[in-house]
Amino acid sequence: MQPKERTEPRFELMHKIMQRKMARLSFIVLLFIIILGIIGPWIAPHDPTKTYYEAFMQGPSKEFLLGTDSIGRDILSRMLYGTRVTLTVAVMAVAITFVAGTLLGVTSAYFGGMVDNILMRIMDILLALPGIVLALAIVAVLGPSQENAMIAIGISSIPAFAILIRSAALSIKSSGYVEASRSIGSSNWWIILNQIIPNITNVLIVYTTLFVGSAILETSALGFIGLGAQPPTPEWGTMLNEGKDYLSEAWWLATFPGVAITIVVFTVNMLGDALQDIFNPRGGR
Amino acid sequence: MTTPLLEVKGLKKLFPIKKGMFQQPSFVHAVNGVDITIHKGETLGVVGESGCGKSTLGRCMMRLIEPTSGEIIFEGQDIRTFSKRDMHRTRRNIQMVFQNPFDTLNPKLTIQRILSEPLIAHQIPSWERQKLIEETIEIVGLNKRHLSRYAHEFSGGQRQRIGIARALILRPKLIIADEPVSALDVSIQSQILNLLQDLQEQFALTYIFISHDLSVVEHIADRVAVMYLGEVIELAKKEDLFRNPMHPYAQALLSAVPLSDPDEKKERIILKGDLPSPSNPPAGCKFNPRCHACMDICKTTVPELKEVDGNLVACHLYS
Amino acid sequence: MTDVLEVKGLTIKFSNGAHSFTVVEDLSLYVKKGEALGIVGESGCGKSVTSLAIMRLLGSNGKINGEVNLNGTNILKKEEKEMQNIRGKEMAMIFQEPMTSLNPVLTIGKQMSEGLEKHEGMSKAQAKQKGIELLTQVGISRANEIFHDYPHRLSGGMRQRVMIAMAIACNPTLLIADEPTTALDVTIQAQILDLIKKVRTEMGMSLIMITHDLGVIAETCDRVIVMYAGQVIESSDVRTLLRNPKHPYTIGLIKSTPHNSKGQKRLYSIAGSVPTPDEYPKGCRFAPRCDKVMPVCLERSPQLLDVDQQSQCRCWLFQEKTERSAVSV
Amino acid sequence: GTQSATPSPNQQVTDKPKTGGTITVASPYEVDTLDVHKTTGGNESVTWNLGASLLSKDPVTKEYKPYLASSYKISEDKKTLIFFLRSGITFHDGTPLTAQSFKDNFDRIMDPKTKATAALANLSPVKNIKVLNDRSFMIELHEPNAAFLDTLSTGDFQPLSMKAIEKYGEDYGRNPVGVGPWKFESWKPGEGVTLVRNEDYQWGDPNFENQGPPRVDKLVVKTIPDFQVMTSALESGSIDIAFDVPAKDIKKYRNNPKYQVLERMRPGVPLSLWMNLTKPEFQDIQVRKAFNMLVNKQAMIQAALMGEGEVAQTLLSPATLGYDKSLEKYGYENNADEAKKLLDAAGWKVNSNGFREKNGKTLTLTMLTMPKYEKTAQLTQAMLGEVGIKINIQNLESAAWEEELLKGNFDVTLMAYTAEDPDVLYQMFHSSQIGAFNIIGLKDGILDSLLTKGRITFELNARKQAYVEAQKRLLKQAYIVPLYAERYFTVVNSRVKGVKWTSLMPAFNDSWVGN
Amino acid sequence: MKQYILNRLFSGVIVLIGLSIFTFMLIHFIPGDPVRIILGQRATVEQIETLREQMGLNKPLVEQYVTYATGVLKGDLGISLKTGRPVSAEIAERFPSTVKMAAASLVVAVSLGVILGIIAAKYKHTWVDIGIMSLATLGMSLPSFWLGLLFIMVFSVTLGWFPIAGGTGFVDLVLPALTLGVLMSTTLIRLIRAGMVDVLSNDYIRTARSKGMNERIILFRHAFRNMMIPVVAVIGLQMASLLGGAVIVEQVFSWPGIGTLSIQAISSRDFPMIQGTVLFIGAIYVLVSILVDIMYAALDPRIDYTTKREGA
Ligand SMILES: Nc1ncnc2c1ncn2[C@@H]1O[C@H](COP(=O)(O)OP(=O)(O)OP(=O)(O)O)[C@@H](O)[C@H]1O
Ligand SMILES: Nc1ncnc2c1ncn2[C@@H]1O[C@H](COP(=O)(O)OP(=O)(O)OP(=O)(O)O)[C@@H](O)[C@H]1O
Ligand SMILES: [Mg+2]
Ligand SMILES: [Mg+2]
Repeated sequence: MQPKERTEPRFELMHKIMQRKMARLSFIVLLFIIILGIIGPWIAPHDPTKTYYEAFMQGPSKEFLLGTDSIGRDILSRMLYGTRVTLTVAVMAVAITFVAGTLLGVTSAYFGGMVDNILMRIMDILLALPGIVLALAIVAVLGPSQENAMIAIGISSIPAFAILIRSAALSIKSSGYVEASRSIGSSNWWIILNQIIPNITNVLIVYTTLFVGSAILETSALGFIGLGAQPPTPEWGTMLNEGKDYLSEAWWLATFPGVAITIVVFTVNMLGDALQDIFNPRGGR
Repeated sequence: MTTPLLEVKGLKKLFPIKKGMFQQPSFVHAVNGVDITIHKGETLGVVGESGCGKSTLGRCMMRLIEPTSGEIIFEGQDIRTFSKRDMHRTRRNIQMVFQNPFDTLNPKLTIQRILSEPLIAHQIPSWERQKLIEETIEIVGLNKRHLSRYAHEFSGGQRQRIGIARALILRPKLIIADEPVSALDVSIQSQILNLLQDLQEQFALTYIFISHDLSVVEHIADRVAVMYLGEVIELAKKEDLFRNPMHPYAQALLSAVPLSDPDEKKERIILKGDLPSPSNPPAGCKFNPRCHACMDICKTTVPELKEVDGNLVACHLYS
Repeated sequence: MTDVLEVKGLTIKFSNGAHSFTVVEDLSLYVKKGEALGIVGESGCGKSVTSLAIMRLLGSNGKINGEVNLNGTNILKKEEKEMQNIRGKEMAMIFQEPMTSLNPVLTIGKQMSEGLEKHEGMSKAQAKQKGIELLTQVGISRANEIFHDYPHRLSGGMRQRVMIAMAIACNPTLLIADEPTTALDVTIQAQILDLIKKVRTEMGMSLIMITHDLGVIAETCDRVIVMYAGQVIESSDVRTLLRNPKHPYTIGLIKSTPHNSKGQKRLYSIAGSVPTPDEYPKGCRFAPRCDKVMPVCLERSPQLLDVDQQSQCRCWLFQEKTERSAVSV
Repeated sequence: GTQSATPSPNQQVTDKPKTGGTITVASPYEVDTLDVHKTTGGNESVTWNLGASLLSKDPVTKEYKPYLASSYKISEDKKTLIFFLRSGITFHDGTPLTAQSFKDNFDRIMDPKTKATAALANLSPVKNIKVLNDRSFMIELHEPNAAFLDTLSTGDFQPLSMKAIEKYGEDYGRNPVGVGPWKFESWKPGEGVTLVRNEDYQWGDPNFENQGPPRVDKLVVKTIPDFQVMTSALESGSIDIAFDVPAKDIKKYRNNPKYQVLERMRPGVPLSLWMNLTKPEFQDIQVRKAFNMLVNKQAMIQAALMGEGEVAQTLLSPATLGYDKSLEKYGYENNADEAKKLLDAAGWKVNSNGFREKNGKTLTLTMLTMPKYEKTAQLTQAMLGEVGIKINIQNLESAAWEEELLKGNFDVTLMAYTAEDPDVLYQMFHSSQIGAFNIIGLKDGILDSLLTKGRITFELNARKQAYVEAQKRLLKQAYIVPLYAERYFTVVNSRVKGVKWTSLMPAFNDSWVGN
Repeated sequence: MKQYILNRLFSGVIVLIGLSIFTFMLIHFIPGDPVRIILGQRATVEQIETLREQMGLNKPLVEQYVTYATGVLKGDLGISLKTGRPVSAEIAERFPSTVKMAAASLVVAVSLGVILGIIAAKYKHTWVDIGIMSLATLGMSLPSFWLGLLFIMVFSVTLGWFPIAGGTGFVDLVLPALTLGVLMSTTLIRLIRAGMVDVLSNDYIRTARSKGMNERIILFRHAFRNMMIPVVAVIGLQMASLLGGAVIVEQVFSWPGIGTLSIQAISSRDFPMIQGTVLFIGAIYVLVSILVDIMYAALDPRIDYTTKREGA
């Protein structure tokens, strides 16, 4: 039999994303936003922390394309600078969730029994604890800052993530190739690293994208308790929070960051959906 | 007689069925006191209906699951007493081939990596690995080019060859094959059976061949154990069993095989009912509710596995 | 004898996205009243797809061409609404997987009576009575209790009996059984085959039995069609096929079953593996595995032609013999 | 808006008052308990109407007028106050108000079992209360304290019915019984409290025209913490009066005949930038002066209050006794150039990175703040940043902010302090209060004596003068940077007439519902 | 079944104990001194110390916890530092309005979820499906207060349909329930669609079709219940979090629920109240998850809690 043409798995994934209309659009928009995050500081028309005393809370104009905020800073520039901050916070938060959640979920699933019981009870406790209490506590211990907001968001989503990963890992654990691997004498950690983790990557990728979306949303909610980025660092969630009291007087304050957040979360979710679809052909397309 | 390669004595495996935290658990008697000996170079077939404990027996024999009680004597030593290290070493000598070639190969790994896994686990030096892998892959009828591919790029038969290569690569003495061909098409099945037979000759392998397909077992096995509800009810030389089964269950089993000649009529014993639940088996001979030759004693007394005409059978008819 | 079912030139295509492939090509068959037709072939050759097409139960991505005449009318032309009145009433089907083919959250009784209520216009009580009768007929003791039970409490064999009871409930003229025993143990398989034979003769139904086990065919069927890679490659009555197979694939298949090579150390085996629909070779689809392959086999695909009174075969070996007569027609 | 120093005129009463109807008021503060002894705040909008105080303070002149007391005397040593009660006053449950009631109330507060924590703090100047006869009693103070009169004019020491307290026990907070113009009817937690007119009320507050029972049948006090919801409720007509409407929302009600805006300066210390004087940077007056000159107060008002506030050049807001227009000249004008010179002179030179540096140390300060002052904080940060002072804002939730503040863990902070009485300056700046509320660690002997003088002087004018002097001292030394004074806004639907400010909040003794 | 519930309750209690210890540790790490908050700014150092002693806050943590825990065992959640009333009474008072909102939102969420989810599944890969799913994803991407404010702007201020009055009557309930319901439904729509698509590809659906059942019967009799089995868990979790208070939406609409109570407790460092609300929310979580399991058994006859296999 002649060898079949093979595409590298990595490119294949890219290819599959590009095949789907919504996914492609989302991917391009997201890419665009990431690029903005990288080059934002160079293309921003103003200093994001500079106050223009003569221009407090002005609507969009030629000089200030998206208007100014209540202390006279250019919203466009703040948004451009804020892209990087916002995305970093979300990505780092999810990274925390990802590492801890995967570790806990896989360990729990693989070892089962007592280990599983204890870990899952702890997850239960964390799940039953209102997120805001947890967030406050974390900030209390570590002090308020953007990094700690990240940590708080990261930690508070660990239980949900770990439980999802656990159930994914459980189905892999009972698969034939794990038993086969045990039968040839591979060690537990070898099996976890080489048999289980590679086979939950699909699930991991999908959940991670979905969690990125909610992490961004949570950042904006954490602004409520002053836990976001420390001023004058521009960050979308904080900007949205600042602007929400002025919806009727100055719609542009909240609208632009709000729309930006929604777009990012939306595209990330769309991408997550597409990935889920790609990895699980039966459930979707 | 030579010393057996593997001897299983009184092997039991009970799976607990959890009820409540404060209640006595009840048990599934998946394997219920099995005694079997296997000699070097022979093939022992194990047949029986689904759920009768064939796979559990196979897994217990290489301590993939820990038996509840009994002895497993491999080359004269009871491996149940082995430490983790010793057991690991012994694993080199006992390998397994699994039923489902679609499920037992990790889809994320190349064949190269799948085959190197046992070598790494048993610390075969890396310079020897590649040689072994290439050698083995050719032995099972594939070639080097296939090594860089993933499992999904192979047909069922080819995957099963890879599964066999994985079992073979450490050059074990005993291979436990748990329904290795039942997921395969008829035309592919014969290829794999031939391959297994060839390998047996080439490497002086000993097989425990688990299957529910009697014609396959008839073809490949030297001796056959018939299991029913966790117990061996007949253990006989293949020729004897297929010509003249003694246990009524074995008789029924054999007569149930459809014949591929429409004119060849035979007396068929249609069993009543299904396999009873292994957690709540009937008293006496476990087969008695479905047996066509059931006597009063069968309902009360468990028959023992006894030698009759050189074979073993557990039935009151022969006492 | 009239044909209960006549399928002509059935072609089935699947498409996913831009990509489309033919899984069954130009398949014709007929089933006479009271007759049992067997279809054998290896996994993936299109047996199930064919039976689903006959029931018009293929998913939306399957495209069917050709004719399926049931009792003289082409059902491919019917509205979905009309089909709903035909399915279960005039033709019924038993599926391979008894474990998953029953709805786990509905009682056996509910699942049995809904067909009776719909097709026979029975009341709940009548349907129940009939349902229990049917369960008894397929050899389920305690039919009264089982009627109210959920599927998960039944063993595979019992479930398959329930499936059969459901299928024969409205006395269909045609019963299609798609590998009804592959998932079952031999002893249970024997029970089920016995049962199918019994109800068929009792009720005078026509049967299509799909399987990959020649033994099952030998036991239950009158005529057989052998499929390979989406095509019918041989068709004849059971005895002829088993005693005197024509097509090299059929020959290989029969020879490679362990049962037929008793006493031989090695089994006969067909080299290579079954192609999937997207890699069907040009020419004869069996050619790459065939031990009697000729140059023409690799180039042109043979026709399914009569070899003798009883059988048809799609093979160049037989093509030559009959070519003249084929040309003259 | 008018920039008057006095509370804006109350509603003009032109029509003839009517009786009947319901007034629905919304306040953003959650009511915790209606037991004034036990409350930690937030319930004044209810308890102020339920009860009455010994004295009533004129919101404009700051004069104390007798209310429940018909008169009072202050002893020579200013340590004893004697009160004579009006006759015929009864609690809502019918029990008569006597001197003993005050004594019993006092004892209840003092009893640790009551856990009357906040009230206990309010009464801390009191040594004892002695009943002289049925209608008069004597309050003994630890030391002279003019500010204590203010406590007596607030709802904090309103008499509660001891009979009701005994009857309801722990549940008294849900069944309050006072002597005020309104009687308690019901309470739905989280939603609001319903009060009904006290028909027996004949001991009218001297600040009101109507000395008898209120004209309106019912007064409903709702809790609506969210301003968006509050304004939406106001506009939909489901509430008549909104308390504490944010400055940013006021403009749209100002010129709308459907509403009337009642406004008042927030009394006490205006929002200020507090410099931690224990830090070496701020021990140099030049630096403090420079800070005073660097802030653009008008811009802050614009940003934080949309212009609805007043530049503060003094340490008491115009609504507080002790404020004097003449003090404004001691304040500092925004003058960045001058400030730079001062900083240079103090040795804080601009380095190559653009930051001020002295002896190798850059001028980097931590500003502790809470979300409420976010905008002002950021503006301050920007303004100071322009001359090379680096401010790191640390935004804390209010409880945590307060704790850090009291621990002195800050370089600068933003804080306003609401207080009716100028004695607040004593708490904030007297050296004896270091470790308590003198968070900036100010030790200034001259100031201390002025503040003490203010505390023990009962005569209004003299007292005012003491605080004017104290403020002069604070301003000259540039110990603090006053920024701006906020206003309280109450928006009233025009159908409700005759709403009047008391010293604390609007009250409804004179009010009625029009068409 | 009874035995099973007992077991679950038992492990639930363990979770609650863990939770209470955890919260107890946590709140004592949060900066902000309740004594200060209670006494207000005029308090002297001595007063603060006395009160601290009175409240037992200067004792070792372990001792404080033991005191607290014994109280809880006797059904006493302590006295709120802020209102001076029993924590349990405060919670009990707020609970009805929380339940009201939870129930209303759930009705909105489930009806939207079921209707739109099934429509999307039925018309999968058509524009209807893409439209519904995009909307659902959009809903998931909206910050919750954003949607709430939008609803206030549109339905309350501009159209005047549902004036918000800060009460808990029907009119007041509409908008918050709609906000929460819409937000929650986004997850449900997606789940239900996926579940429906999945269930419709099952063998037993084909069986039903082969019996000639019509599409409506197939959707509602054969597919719906099977589809709901995995969805019930999510609905349960949503229900639990709603009963624990939807903090942000409650704040946006000034809804006096448990969520607001817990937030107020935190900001006023009302330790017994924080502890009480956390425990209460935890208990709800535990109870709801037990309820979900019971629902599972009701929906899915295969689930039989009297015997549970180990492993597998
Ligand atoms: N991990 C387990 N926990 C509990 N019971 C088990 C477990 N594994 C197997 N069993 C039970 O033990 C009995 C024997 O199972 P086993 O898999 O050995 O049967 P088998 O003969 O291999 O059947 P099959 O032909 O279906 O593979 C069955 O009743 C099964 O349900
Ligand atoms: N819904 C579908 N969409 C796309 N391809 C399909 C679909 N159903 C079946 N096929 C393909 O059609 C071919 C024929 O499948 P079919 O199920 O008919 O095989 P079969 O002969 O019944 O095999 P088996 O013995 O394994 O049941 C296979 O290659 C299969 O992959
Ligand atoms: Mg098995
Ligand atoms: Mg099939």
